[in-house]
Amino acid sequence: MIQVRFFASLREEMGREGAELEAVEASTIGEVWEKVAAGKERPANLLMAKNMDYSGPDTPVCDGDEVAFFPPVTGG
Amino acid sequence: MIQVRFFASLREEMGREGAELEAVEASTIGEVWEKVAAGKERPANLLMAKNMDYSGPDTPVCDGDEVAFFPPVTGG
Amino acid sequence: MKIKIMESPFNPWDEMQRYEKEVLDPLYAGQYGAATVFSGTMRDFNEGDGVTGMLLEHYPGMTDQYLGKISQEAAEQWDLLDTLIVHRVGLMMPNDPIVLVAAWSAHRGVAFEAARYLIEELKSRAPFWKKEQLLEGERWVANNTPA
Amino acid sequence: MKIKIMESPFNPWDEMQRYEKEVLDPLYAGQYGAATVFSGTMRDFNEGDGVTGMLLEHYPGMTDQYLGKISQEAAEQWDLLDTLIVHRVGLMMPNDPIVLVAAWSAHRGVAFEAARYLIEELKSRAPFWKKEQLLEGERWVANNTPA
Repeated sequence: MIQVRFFASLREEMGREGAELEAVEASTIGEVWEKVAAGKERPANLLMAKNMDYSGPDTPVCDGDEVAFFPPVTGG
Repeated sequence: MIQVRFFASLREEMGREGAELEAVEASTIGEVWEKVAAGKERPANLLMAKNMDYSGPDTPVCDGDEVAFFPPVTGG
Repeated sequence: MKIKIMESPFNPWDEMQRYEKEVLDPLYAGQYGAATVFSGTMRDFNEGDGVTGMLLEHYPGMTDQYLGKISQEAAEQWDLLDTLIVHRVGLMMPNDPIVLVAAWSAHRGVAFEAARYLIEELKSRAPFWKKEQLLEGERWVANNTPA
Repeated sequence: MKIKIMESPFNPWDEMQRYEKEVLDPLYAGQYGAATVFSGTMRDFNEGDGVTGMLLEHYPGMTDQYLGKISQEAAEQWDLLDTLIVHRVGLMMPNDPIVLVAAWSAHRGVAFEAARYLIEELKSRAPFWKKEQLLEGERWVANNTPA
């Protein structure tokens, strides 16, 4: 399984905190987005993380990974 | 009268905290130094203040002024 | 090198005092000539609107990891004795402290540069998000302002 | 804008807490998004020698005047809400706080630049002098180190 998480405004737009995918359904982070986004285009400023490290859409994913999508960070 | 003050290492070298001059004895800070320094050459890095404002050797002095001589500052 | 994520209000100066007493002094008393600290506080006004409250969301785990990374990067770039980062999460009120970063060193130039690095990197990389509560409605803060 | 010359030990974080509570909060609660603080502490080692104590001499009157000037210059150069400078004088021990400078602003860049200005100008212009007590004898510090 791949655990997918959404944060902040993206979580609200998606209407859910995350999703689960079978590992065979996606081989990159970009493909994970396509599976879970229900047709929503990937925002230009969307940030992506694999296992809590910033990553890009071409980063490969495999069984057991946690993939997160979120808007620009605004802490501090 | 002109009040003269020495601080820090200069005070120790001079062996006193200051001096008093009659206003007629000196018309600039440089001349004040010559009167009170007992022949000691003015150190290149000596700092001078008139009435608690940094000044130079050519600054005029008059009756009632306070003139101070001191080494480079080392606070903070 | 310490990272603290706080779910309730904190006072930055209490944090500094406690950290120096409990961590710095036993290890480095007489060695840390310089500490530079940045404290960020919630304002009641942003982009022309009054702000009555703020929800600070984060990505638990990734937050700690990135604050640790940033602290580690600072320790590699500068000759530091220690660093401290404290960040609030959850619901907060105007004038509540949001963030504290501190860098201790033997010399002041290094302490200033490292503290500045910590706050700039935190703001651009650590996964926190602010949602402002306005007099009418609420909104997500879209972007951090440049320094 | 406050200047304090302290003849006995002070704790920089107590000073910050008290000043924010008594001065900043009544005037500016919710407005000061950013505070940058520099705290300088006496080290027990300098130029290769152990230092067991230090006498901090100053020029009373001129000290206050120059710390006031420097604070005023910072207020004219940057958009600040307030500044605080605290400086110890007299006989002190290793690990005693020597100096605190703080700048409050709505924005962090300004707070960092102003705090840096305060400490650099203080070190180059305020009439303080340090005499170190060594294991054997004592010596005047000749020059402040560049930042």
